Amino acid sequence: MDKPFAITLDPGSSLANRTGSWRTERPVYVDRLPPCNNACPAGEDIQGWLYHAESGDYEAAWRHLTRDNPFPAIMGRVCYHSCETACNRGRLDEAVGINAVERFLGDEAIRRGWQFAKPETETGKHVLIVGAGPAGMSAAYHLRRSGHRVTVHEAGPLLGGMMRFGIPKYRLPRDVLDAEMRRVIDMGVEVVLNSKVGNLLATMQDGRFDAAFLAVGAHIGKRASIPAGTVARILDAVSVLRSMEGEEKPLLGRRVVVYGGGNTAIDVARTARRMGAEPIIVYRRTRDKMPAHDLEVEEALQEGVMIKWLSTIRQAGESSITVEKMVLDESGFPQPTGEFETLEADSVVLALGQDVDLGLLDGVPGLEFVDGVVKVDGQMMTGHPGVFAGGDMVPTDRNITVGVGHGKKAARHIDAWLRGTTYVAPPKHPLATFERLNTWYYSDAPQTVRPVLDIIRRQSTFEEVQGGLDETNALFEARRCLSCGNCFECDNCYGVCPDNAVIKLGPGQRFEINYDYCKGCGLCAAECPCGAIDMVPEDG
Amino acid sequence: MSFQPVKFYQTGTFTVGNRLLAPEQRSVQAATSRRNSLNSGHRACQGCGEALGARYAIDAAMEATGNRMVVVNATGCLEVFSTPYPETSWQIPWIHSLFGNAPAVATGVAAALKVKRLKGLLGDVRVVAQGGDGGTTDIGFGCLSGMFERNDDVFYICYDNGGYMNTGVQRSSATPPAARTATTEAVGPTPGHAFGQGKFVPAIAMAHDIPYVATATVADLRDLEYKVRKAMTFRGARYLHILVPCPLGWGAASKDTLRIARLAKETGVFPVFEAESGELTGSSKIRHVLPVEEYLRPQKRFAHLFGPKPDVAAIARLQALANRNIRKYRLLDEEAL
Amino acid sequence: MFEVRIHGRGGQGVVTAAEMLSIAAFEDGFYAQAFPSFGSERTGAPVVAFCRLAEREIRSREPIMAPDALIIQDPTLLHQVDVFAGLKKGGFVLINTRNTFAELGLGDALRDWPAGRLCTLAATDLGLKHVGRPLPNVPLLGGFAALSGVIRLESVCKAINDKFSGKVAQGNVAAATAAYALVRAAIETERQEVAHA
Amino acid sequence: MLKQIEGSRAVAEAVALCRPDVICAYPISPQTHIVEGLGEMVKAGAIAPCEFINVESEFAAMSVAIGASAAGARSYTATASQGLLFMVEAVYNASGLGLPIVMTVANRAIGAPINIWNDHSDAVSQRDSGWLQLFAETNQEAADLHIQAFRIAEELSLPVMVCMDGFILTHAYERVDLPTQEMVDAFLPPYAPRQVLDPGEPVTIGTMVGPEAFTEVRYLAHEKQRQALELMPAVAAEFRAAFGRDSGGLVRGYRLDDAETVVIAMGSVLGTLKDTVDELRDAGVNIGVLGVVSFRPFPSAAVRAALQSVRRLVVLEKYFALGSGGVLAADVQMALGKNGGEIYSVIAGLGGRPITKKSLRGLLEMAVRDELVQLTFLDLDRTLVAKQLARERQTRRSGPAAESILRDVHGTMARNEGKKS
Repeated sequence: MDKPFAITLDPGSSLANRTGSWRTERPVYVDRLPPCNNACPAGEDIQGWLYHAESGDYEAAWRHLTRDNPFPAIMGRVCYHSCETACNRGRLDEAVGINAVERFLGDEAIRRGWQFAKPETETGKHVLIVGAGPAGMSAAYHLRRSGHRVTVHEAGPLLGGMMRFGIPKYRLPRDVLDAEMRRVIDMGVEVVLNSKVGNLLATMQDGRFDAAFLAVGAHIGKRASIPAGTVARILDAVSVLRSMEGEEKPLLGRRVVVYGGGNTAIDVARTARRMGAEPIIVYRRTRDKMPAHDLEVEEALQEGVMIKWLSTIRQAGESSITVEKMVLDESGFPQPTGEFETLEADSVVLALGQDVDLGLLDGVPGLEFVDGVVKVDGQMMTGHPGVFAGGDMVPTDRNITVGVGHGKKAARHIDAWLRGTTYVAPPKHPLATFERLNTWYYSDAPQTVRPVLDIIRRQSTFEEVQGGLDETNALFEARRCLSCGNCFECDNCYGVCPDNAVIKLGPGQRFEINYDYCKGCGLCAAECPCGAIDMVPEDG
Repeated sequence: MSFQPVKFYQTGTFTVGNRLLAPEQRSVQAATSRRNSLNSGHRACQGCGEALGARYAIDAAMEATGNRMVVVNATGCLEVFSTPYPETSWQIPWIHSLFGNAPAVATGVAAALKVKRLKGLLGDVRVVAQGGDGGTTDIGFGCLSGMFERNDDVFYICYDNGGYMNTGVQRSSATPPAARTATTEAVGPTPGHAFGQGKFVPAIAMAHDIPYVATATVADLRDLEYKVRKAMTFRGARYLHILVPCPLGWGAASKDTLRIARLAKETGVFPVFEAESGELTGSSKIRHVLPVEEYLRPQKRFAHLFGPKPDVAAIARLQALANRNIRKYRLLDEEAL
Repeated sequence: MFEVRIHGRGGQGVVTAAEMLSIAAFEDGFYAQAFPSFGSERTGAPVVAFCRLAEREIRSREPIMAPDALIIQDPTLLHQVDVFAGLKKGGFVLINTRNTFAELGLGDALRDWPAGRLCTLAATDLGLKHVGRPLPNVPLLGGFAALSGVIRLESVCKAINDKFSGKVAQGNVAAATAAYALVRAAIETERQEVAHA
Repeated sequence: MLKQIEGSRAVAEAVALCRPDVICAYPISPQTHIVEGLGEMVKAGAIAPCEFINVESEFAAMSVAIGASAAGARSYTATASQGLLFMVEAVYNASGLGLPIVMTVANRAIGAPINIWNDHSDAVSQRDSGWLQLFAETNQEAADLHIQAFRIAEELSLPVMVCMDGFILTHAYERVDLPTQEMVDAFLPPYAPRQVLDPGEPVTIGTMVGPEAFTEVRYLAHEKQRQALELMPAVAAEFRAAFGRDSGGLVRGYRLDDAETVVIAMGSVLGTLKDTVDELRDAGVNIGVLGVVSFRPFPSAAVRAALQSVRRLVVLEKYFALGSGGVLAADVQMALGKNGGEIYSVIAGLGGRPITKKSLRGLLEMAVRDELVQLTFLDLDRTLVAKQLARERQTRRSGPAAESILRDVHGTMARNEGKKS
């Protein structure tokens, strides 16, 4: 074409004009720590595995998840999911049902028979693990993954520890538990059941162990001094729950009084309900002060468990107990009122917490104890080099997720210790706060409600109360994730740049800013849904 | 509305793209292969809504026509910032003639292309004309109306930023009431642009009974692209009126361009709808209806309404106008009401 | 050069008459130039049109101020417009009327005119009769062919067929032919009267 | 083929022979018959394929033509007077963009006072617009110039305005020889645009050009006008060879040999002038006529060559620049420089005032006697203007001049009536 001078121009020639020189601030892609990840006691990369689940690649999601926690099917049932409490979506509509998706992944893995890879190389080191509960089995898994030989000594006849003896079947079906335990064993972890370690140092020496991880849990039920008649049947909760696993079910009678306000109290009451009893929980404070998880309290109430608030047991008779009414003082502590009431009771189950059996540590030098548990340092190591400890036997919140987290953490440090190095956790990104999100971009979508077993069956059977998600709603739920603080390739920055100064690098590769043309308007940062772009002043 | 937005709870409904969507569900802007009809290096202000809107719309039209398209541009910011000799940002066949004649020039282009097609010299090539609100609702209005009533095969896009921004922010017939411009200063007893003036050209376009009229904002890309795509399925005169905030003229932060456009829609200040042959066929519903203050406050052109003594009466009148839009264009989901 | 001026009212086909006259002249081998008195007159207003005929190219564009012939399509104009302005002495005058020149009160003014130059014709009646519309212009052309002898009736008919088609053309041809015959007869009568005088 | 035909119809048929692709029409007297004729032909399928667009204004008409031309269509429109002024912005734009549009201007005066009759105010007002402006003397030439105009426009990528006197030519029935389609096809090749809006080869047309290049752009546009001066005579010669007629070119002389006095004019008045000059020649006056066909570009060299030994010039034009004088006269003066003879500027035929041989003869006789003043208004009613001027001297605000003059004119008529009765 014979183009007239100046009036007619070749297309796209403005590339010669580098508008990047207009910029006083530059956009920079960042990664932030999602609040769910931050809140997870097991240190799961929740956002990371949800990312795969969103794509429908459940195996990838499961494998990503199990890098941190080998028990998603268990965790998806018994975890009290502080991740969901922390979830930013909770401030938008409802938190993402992380726990439900986790369970879906765990169940899917069992259904499909996904297995953990065996280590490619063996280190030749041998680690003793005492206790096959959540912390112990978690540590076993992680250490085995690192190529160490692992032998677990379990005092009881079955694997799982508190997962089996503390959690009723209706919350955690045993086939699920067994499947996830089995999978760890299949990695080549050696297990010795019914093997109570009485003397740690001796056992280590005999077995030529290079290190030990202790996770014996807290199984000794606390007693309260209740004046009791001779025939009054007073049991402890842990024993009751444990005996549910055996052949001989505990004899609780019709009218069962459970004393305490923790999750164990609820578990026992609900168990009793399923055995045909009419349980009543006696708790000295109010519902909002109750340490038990509220959802469980709610479920218990639905199932017909009675709760006597602001009451303490003063006396236990042959077929009745006497309770005293309490009031809360200004600081929230219960104070006696002198008012008494009599309740019929065939048995009284005490659920007042558990103590640790520290007998195996007798004679181990260097240890320190506090409040009946072993002190460990930041690397989960006790005062005795090479002896690490975790779970309920160290100062901590006592729940299964914490135990699993301890197992992972201890395994990392044990691994480093065995290699003569120190494990240094990578620095955490700053938190991805809700304020950094541009929530406009997230469609309104309430949390998926999981199916719940009908009430008649909940009152009479040990069938699992909470159902799982099916694939469709698991996907839906996964996709409710906001991906707080980390680019999920929504293409917004790429789209909203008026200067086409964002380069899309392709699937999984994210984006780059083309600073030749970026004028620094800040639209990409403002319109980034997940707050993964910072505007940084140009050097003046 | 026949437009079924992609229901995708994490992101897909509103974001530009998403890795999880099937390629055919993704927006044109999400594709690495997008045309970038308006290329980098243009001289639009930081955060320019018009530059963004133009690329959105023209890229979508290019996609819809398989790149068989010619664009006619009225004088205005878009024209000036995109084609200062010796550089042009356009990567398409593009012509600028005058301020007030883009619709007519487009008619001529369409006529020429039709004749060439009939002569077998050319396949089907479509025509898009575009201009700002000054070029469309004021000086070019006669030509626009003529193009409409003849039902010429032209898709006209108006980028509405509510004033003559190219010449230094003067009032146009699309300037909203109470807005401060260089010719409606925020002084005197009734500061800013007068109430009861101005016109809403989409409604006038509808009165021409042309095949398709729609409004959109630069904040809702998917809706915008859908409307462009839809428009290109019709023959005859079509009109798309896109709200494109102007950081300079509106006195807003450059990063807030899309936020303000969103607020215009969510407050009902700017109704987003579509119409066929003069009849309203669908409205983009407000997600979370907001008071007009939310829209007004981030803009310095309305700052005089929020001084030490807020102009409650003016704000109430603006709210009433928004309410009227909500009723008239059915901007709230009936189920939600 | 032979110059004709046609007077009439808007709506009477004055301009068309001039144009048809030029076409007829063209058919007869003349150079011809027809043009209206340019105006924005609407129906009913006095209108003038011109036609020049010549043996060679007509270059002048001035209005006809000294016509060789006048065609007056509406006799009521006689009292409102100076239709005779500039008329060459002895020029042709054809008026659409049922009356005679004397009855129109024009006897005195055109007293010195040679015979065979003045004629009246009830052209509107002819138009009504043959075309069904009160249009005098075409019959007058037929009459003018007879009166002036400058153009032939056949050429007038050709011009009619150039401008009109179908029944309108046929009716106009009939009207023009009838007018031609009437004017021929009138002139003959006048000649005989003069001869007898 | 010889036809006795209205000028407008002749132009319409000539344009049709040029196979236009896009025609835009907006009614304004005295141009209307042209587009009416074309509209009928398009609708009847006599021109096909062709888009005939009834636009909403002259501004749109030119704008549609701009779009069509830029997209590679042979584009045509017609206008006059206020219509031309209404499209002025687009007129300049078309030439600035180098689009070979052909437009007929049926010359008519410009108001206020509104006046529908002929003069050259409209076209001459666009003398700087960058269009080539050709003035037709007869309807034959008007028809021929359109055929040449498309050829010239497309060779140069410049728009061409063919000017013909409103009513005087447009509404005149006269003999016109219209060529056959084959002849025109042989003369005018299909439009091959210099630049075109084509998806296959995208370009940006109509950029913003700043001080760094604007002078160069304008210089190149001027240079193109100079190229037109070379091209037009060549096209006219080719036309003569093909069609056997003299039409177009730059200037055309009449009886210039040994002429001491030459009248220069444009358009249809040349015919009346030639008749007048013949009369004067018969009376022994050595006088001739020079018709300017190409007003823009102004053919200075051709004018100079034609007027080498002339003693005096009378430049007669149907327009003048208020507050300055004759525009053509100024161009002629520039062309001749200090070597030219006496130049008398005459303004005639404004707003349809008839230019009669009688007046012309009187004028030219005075000119030959060198009795003319530098600027003469032909047939000006001096009594009337003197009276108005006197009134205005008395009171600065005497109302609109046009109305006062009308009052005077009617007063005069009433008095005359009174005298008559």
